[in-house]
Amino acid sequence: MSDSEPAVRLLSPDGERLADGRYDIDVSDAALRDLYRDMVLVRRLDVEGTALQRQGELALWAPCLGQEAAQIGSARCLRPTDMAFPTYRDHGVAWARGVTPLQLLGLYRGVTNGGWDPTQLHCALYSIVIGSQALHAAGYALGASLQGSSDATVAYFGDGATDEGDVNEAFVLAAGFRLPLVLFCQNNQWAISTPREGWHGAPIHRRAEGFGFPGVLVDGNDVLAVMAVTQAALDRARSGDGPTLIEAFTYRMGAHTTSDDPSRYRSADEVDAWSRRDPIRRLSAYATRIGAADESFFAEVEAEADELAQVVRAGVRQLPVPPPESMFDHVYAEPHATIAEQRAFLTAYQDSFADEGVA
Amino acid sequence: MSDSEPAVRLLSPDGERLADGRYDIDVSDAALRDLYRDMVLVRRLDVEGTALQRQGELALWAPCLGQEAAQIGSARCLRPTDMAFPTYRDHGVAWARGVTPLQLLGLYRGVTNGGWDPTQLHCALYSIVIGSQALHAAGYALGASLQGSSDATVAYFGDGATDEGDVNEAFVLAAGFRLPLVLFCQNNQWAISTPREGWHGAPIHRRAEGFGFPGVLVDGNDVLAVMAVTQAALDRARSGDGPTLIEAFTYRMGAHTTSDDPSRYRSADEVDAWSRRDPIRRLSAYATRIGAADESFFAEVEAEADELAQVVRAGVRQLPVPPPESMFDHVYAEPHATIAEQRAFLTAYQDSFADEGVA
Amino acid sequence: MTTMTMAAALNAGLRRAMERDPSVVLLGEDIGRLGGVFRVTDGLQKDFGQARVIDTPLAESAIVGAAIGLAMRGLRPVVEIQFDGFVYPAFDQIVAQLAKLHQRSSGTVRLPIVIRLPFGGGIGAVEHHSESPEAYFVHTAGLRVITPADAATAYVTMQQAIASDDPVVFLEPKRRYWDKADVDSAVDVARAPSPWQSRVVRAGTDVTVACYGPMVRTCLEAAQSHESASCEVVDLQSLSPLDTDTLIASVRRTGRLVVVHEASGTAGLGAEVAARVGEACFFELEAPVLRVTGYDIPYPPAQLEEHHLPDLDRVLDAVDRVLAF
Amino acid sequence: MTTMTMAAALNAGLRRAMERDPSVVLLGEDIGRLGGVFRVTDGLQKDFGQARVIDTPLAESAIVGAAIGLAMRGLRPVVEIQFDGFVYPAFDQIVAQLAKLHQRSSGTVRLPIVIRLPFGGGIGAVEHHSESPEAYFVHTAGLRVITPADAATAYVTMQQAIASDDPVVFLEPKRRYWDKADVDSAVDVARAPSPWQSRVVRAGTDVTVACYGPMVRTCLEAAQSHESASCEVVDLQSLSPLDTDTLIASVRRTGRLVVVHEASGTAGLGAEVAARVGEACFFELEAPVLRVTGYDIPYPPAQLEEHHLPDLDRVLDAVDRVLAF
Ligand SMILES: Cc1ncc(C[n+]2csc(CCOP(=O)(O)OP(=O)(O)O)c2C)c(N)n1
Ligand SMILES: Cc1ncc(C[n+]2csc(CCOP(=O)(O)OP(=O)(O)O)c2C)c(N)n1
Ligand SMILES: [Mg+2]
Ligand SMILES: [Mg+2]
Repeated sequence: MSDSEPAVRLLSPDGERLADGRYDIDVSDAALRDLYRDMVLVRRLDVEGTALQRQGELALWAPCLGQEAAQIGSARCLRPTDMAFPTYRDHGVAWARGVTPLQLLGLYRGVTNGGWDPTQLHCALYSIVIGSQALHAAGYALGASLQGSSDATVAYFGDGATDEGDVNEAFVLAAGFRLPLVLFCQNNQWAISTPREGWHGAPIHRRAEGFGFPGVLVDGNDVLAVMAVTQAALDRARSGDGPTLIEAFTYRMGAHTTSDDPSRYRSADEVDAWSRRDPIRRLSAYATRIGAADESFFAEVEAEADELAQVVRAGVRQLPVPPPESMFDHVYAEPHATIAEQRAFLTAYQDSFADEGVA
Repeated sequence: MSDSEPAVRLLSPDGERLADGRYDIDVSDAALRDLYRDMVLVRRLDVEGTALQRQGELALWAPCLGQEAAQIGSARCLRPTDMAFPTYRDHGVAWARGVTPLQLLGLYRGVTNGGWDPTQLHCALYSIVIGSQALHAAGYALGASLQGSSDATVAYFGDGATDEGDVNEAFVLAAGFRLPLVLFCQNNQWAISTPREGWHGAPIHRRAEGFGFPGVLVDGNDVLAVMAVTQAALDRARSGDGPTLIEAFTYRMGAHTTSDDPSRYRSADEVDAWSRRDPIRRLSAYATRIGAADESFFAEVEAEADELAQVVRAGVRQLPVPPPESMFDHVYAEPHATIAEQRAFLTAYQDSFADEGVA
Repeated sequence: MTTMTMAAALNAGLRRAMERDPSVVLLGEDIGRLGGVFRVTDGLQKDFGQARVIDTPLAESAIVGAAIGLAMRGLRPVVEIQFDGFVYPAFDQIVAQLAKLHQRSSGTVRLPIVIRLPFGGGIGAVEHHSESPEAYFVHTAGLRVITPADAATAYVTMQQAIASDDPVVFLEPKRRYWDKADVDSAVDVARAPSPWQSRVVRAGTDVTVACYGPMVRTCLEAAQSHESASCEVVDLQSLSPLDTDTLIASVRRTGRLVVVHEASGTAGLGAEVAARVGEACFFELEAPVLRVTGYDIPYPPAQLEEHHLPDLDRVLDAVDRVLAF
Repeated sequence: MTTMTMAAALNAGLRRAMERDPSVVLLGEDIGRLGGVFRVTDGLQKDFGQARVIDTPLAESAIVGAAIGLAMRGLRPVVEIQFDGFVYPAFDQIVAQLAKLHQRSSGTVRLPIVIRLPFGGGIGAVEHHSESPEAYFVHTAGLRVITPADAATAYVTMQQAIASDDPVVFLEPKRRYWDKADVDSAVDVARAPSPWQSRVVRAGTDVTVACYGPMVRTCLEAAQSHESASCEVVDLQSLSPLDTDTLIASVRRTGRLVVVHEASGTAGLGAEVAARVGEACFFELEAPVLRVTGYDIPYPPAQLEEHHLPDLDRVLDAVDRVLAF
């Protein structure tokens, strides 16, 4: 974090409330509890995701462990008609937008390539091709601004994604059209095995200035700070002042995905050090300190998490495998001769087995 | 040019020598005369290019009119084994690298897609796909640095090109590998009909800082200033300190290409205003002022330019049209069955006309 | 009926579509004040404003990516890519996003996006300005691909493409931009025949010639000039879905087929046509399907392009060979 | 002879090539310390250093573009693209630059670049990890395209691809990474047969089955399991140049052909094979060429992929249909 303003921080790792000369936010006790509940439930969902993959119930899982404050803090600032464009790791964002845990698991179980209706939930589908969603978000924001709407748009992406042409072109669009767009980068220090530190010449948030709009660095494990800077960026977007790049400094506590073996490229010490900055513990310490929550509340949330875990475990096994013919359902919105022919072929082909009694 | 340091300038538009606190350069009288000769000859070549296109001798021409100082000033700083990666408009760069006028016209006459040997001249072929060459330059610079060589590389591109993903990815490579690379952007104010001003949020040279390396703004119509900043950037590259982005602020005095009609999108006034900042007049005024050149020298160069024009006019008409079979010559470096077959087909097909006496 | 060039017909088609549906927006490089390098969008920004005719930065991936976002917001974007050779930076957005997002979303997201792409050679241009990339898009499931052969078709199919709820790659044969034809601008597009089918543009009995886009005129001229054989010419027009029904019916009658396109032959559209007809007309074919295509080479320098591109003589040569079989 | 997986054979092939020629450098995302997500480059950075095994930023266009620059500087870059579905951001650099620069330079610039691309489905992956983009590259003049079907071939062709002075798209059938075979690591690659040809991997008399990459094992199993017909299986292996000589000789004997690949059928490689064989074996074919391919759909969710991909039963079904004709 050389060469940059210090990160915006409103909570110390021990849960003390800090003052930041630039940003502040007022959060009620009830809202604090909601944030805590969100973060705990998302973490449980995430832990279940990893476990379910190990048990063979999911094809893959991309854990968001450690990034709950960045995701919940930012996404909870959005209004219902604002739009979020998340990546494969942004389970907290999806959660905050109302994507149900089972909708979310469908992709990783391999029963769908998506899982929910982006229009209805105002949450785009997970984007897997790194950086591609940043351009969709820019286009969406452009549409909102052409329509004179006050809807804001948030594009989520990782530190590694800032290397991709698409993300930089999104910066160009954002600056050129002064888009009502928040570019929210979770710098979790790693792009699979590529460390952020040492490689790049400048901290990510400084990239924005070069394109002509502000960038801000925030402690991504501090949910209040994340909310404060996101809220400010959303306000800016709505008032027509253009885009903001937020770099949320956080850490990917888990593997890149369940297919990854991080011991090949990073030390246990590093992970340890970051575990001392855990976002949930920080929030619970603060809530306890100011009396916004107590042990009984924490126990209640824990019970809720257990329940969620059970629902998820039971539900995921019952996620329906779509029938083979459904492959042809939404290739096109309008009738398409080749698709119709191939669907008919598949049906006939399958029937031929039924005839033989092979089922 | 808001929000930025003033451009480096060593010559006023009237040819007065200025001091710049940051950069300076010592140029002998003989070297000044050489620069002047280069710029006048390149301009004549360029004017002939436009005329030849009008006469139907070229398919197209992309004039560099007005950008001679930026091109000659920068390219003349290169050592023979340094490498330049020019665009379709960088005739001054090609000239300085020893590409002959007729080699250069071949592309625009449609007898070749290239025209010279990049390896021999240390000058890559013109790049037409905007921004693509910036990555080649980065790779070349990476190669030089892996080999422990002190060769530097210069990537040329326009203001419009800074919108493309490829150019931004080149910035990423440049910063990440601390490449011995100079990223030389001629901001000629226009990308076809897209004005630079008003659209973008930040001046181009500031883009570099966001990626983690320095950017500098130079008066692109001031050949001495261009040399000073380019020389400094090359020194920096050679000494292992990494890349520099140079924004040479200049103007495209002509049409985008001979197919373009700039009256549709820019005013004659604007062009007029810039013509008062002509790079050649500026240099001749300075050279005259300090006694480095006199009328007889200017007349001599004028005569040389006339001669060049004649050579070009005569030569271009005689540029050989390659035989049809040559289409197959360099598709692959090694034998390729399909190509061999198709070549044989073409030969037989053409012979069939010869048989009929159709020739 | 008005006589106009294909460029003018496309312009008129865009204008009609924009008048009819306020959600239609255009975006691309230099399409506003300049009216596009081929002037296909000439005057539209003046008349519809900068919010509907949007000059974009020089970034093709951004243009297509933004169009996807605009469509998610309920607009119907029509994108201009300046030249065929500059569509490749947008390839990921087209192939991995535009083509797949409707399916990814289980049909909840519609992408009524048209990508206008001036394509093909024959205009004496420098490199990257004469490409025929259609096979890439035809091979990509989720896209529709269409190319009009003349001004009258261009006027109608442009509007139909914009009306389609699927993403459409709309290939404009740039060497035919200046060809004139009678255009019925009063045509009721809603009742016009479906554009997703091929059409017999010249009836004949001895041999079928299949072609599309810029090659339709070439093949018509070849057919006309053949001294003895009666050539039927089929304009495929809809490249995806590739309508081979009309073509197969034709070949069943003539027993012979020549396929013509500018793109390189290997794994080009001609291969698909030959494969389909070879299967469907196995007993009717009296000669193998012959392909007349560009060679498997990078587009050559302009002065050689006449040797690379199929022309009247090469079409006739193939017709004679298929007849002699 | 050593028994090893295809992934290990590729690793060994890379290692041999790097030992033999110091100008060979590898570059790609996560190929160094991690050894690549499939571990194909495992241990190479440790042994050859960071100057020869280069971890790159997350930017595919940059990776291929940089490889071009490295080649211009005299190196022989071997690029890893992490998955098939992530090659599209590099499409412009591959198609407009890598494929064309040798021709553009009248042969003065050589581009001995290998692009390694794990491809194909069948591994239960999420979207973008199971694509078969080969037709795009085969249709692009200036590229060579090759895919090994087993570990032994992989070991040799990897070295041959690196030795080639042309750009090679090297498709690694990722579902076969873990298949084992005997590899002769003492083989003299310089004397090995040319990789630019197809090979008969199983002799037969009744029907020819053409396939490549991941489908070779599938087709061999189908051939083996057919109860009555004698199936000849041809591994095309070299997709560009597409060597159909071996195949045509086979079809002239069997009179019947089934072509199999995972990629979508329309304008896929099977079309080219069918078109060529249809032309060359017009009189010998006793049935139309049948294609068994992926459908013309975006790759479906993993739980449906078995229905999308050709498998033993679909190959047998086509074999029976072509025999019944
Ligand atoms: C275009 C593209 N290239 C490569 C990949 C493979 N890949 C998946 S995630 C990833 C790293 C992404 O890092 P970052 O952007 O920091 O996000 P994080 O995974 O840390 O959340 C890579 C290389 C991809 N999905 N898309
Ligand atoms: C990828 C790509 N897109 C579009 C074009 C068409 N085109 C040619 S030059 C140009 C403008 C370039 O502007 P700039 O980078 O400022 O360079 P200048 O022409 O001013 O020298 C455009 C859009 C192209 N050549 N390549
Ligand atoms: Mg990361
Ligand atoms: Mg410019």
